[in-house]
Amino acid sequence: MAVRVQEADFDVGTEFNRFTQGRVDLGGVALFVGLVRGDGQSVSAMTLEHYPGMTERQLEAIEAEARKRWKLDDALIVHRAGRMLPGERIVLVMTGSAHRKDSLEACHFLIDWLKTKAPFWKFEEGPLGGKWVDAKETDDAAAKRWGE
Amino acid sequence: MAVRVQEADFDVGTEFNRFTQGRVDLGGVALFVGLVRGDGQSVSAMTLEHYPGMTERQLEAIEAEARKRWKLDDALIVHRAGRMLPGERIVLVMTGSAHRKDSLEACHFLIDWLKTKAPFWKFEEGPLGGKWVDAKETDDAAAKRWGE
Amino acid sequence: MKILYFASLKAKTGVGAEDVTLPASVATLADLAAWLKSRGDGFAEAFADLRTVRAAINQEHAEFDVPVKDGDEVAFFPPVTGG
Amino acid sequence: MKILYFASLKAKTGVGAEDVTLPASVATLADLAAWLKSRGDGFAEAFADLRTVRAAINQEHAEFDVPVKDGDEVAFFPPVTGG
Repeated sequence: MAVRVQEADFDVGTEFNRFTQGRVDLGGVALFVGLVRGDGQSVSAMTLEHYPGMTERQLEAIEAEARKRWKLDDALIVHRAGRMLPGERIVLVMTGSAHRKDSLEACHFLIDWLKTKAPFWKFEEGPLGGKWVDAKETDDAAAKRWGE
Repeated sequence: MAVRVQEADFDVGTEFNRFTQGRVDLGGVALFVGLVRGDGQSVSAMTLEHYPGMTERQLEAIEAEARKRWKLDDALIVHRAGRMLPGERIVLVMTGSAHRKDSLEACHFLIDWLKTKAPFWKFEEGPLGGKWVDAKETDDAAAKRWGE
Repeated sequence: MKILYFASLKAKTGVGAEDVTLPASVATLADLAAWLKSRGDGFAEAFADLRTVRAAINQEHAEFDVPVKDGDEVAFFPPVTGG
Repeated sequence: MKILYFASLKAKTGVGAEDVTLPASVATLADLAAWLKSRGDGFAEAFADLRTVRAAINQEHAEFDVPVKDGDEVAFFPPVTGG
């Protein structure tokens, strides 16, 4: 189990290989990689600010919650902060379990939480300048799926 | 959209990087990697036999079905055949979409289908020799989730 | 006609692929299975219970009442176990 | 007391982090916000509507009726937008 918040990019292959290295107990590994989406017009860059210390604690807490709800053999969250351009990786969730249902559902649960409740604030730059993004209602609906 | 059935191993990082290279339209990529599970005792190796030609056509058909049901910008299935040892990768499903829900659900749908309906036959080797595995009822239940 | 056998059916018949000339009596997949069954112990065992046998004609799943003809590629295999 | 401001609250106050000595009038987070509000236009704007402000004490979310004391690390920020 591990949680990392970092400015640096991460490499999906490296993380996957490290996660599975030498293990024969995992039947499946589910991954989700969030990327900066951009149509090349409205959003030219995105910056994520966070509260170092509090962020890691909350990410560790949600990972522990996922372990309580599903049978996971391992889990990893890597979340970037700082300025990112369209196409760049933002977040990686990886869950490993003996049976695919556990890893898939836990991965879905974690990324829904990360995208809606994780203590990050988004600043978007566009042709008219930059602005802090308001919290979204629709994403709260996704989190409600999990009984929150 | 692509489907590959191969004896050779695949590299998750290479596949992910190729999948996302130069794209800014993907908000999220969901992946699932199936692995040979083994406790080191009951199953020492697994062989997947398939029907070349028919397999690829069925995999292409299910990928097309996933594209009909969810908004996907891209999808990839890589499935190995042949003899594999515990810890080895068997299958990779990768789906990319603007919104995470589509890619996550489509990935779950595809791997449920692959694990239950894909035209592969499993031969397991253990301390008492080898045997062809019978089709499982429980996995059919997972596929029924998707209205089949 | 080309006939393919997979997995446990290949193990039982001892044959992976063969070319056969259909006798006039064979009109459907069920007829074909019945005729193959008469070809020896391995085949008799492989086709003993058709409920455990699946078939495809030209790489499409087919029920046993479907007609077959020379030139078809027919395959017999157990229910798939998935990947 | 250490006070941190994040995102739009940092932009409005012009301050990321500061150390303050609490006046005796400040017992709760709400008192603290009221006092900060009196420190200038940027602060007045930042704390104009507390329904849009979230707070944490020692890195745990806290409601505005929770007591604060010297030595706490208090943070103010807008509702999170997720990653």
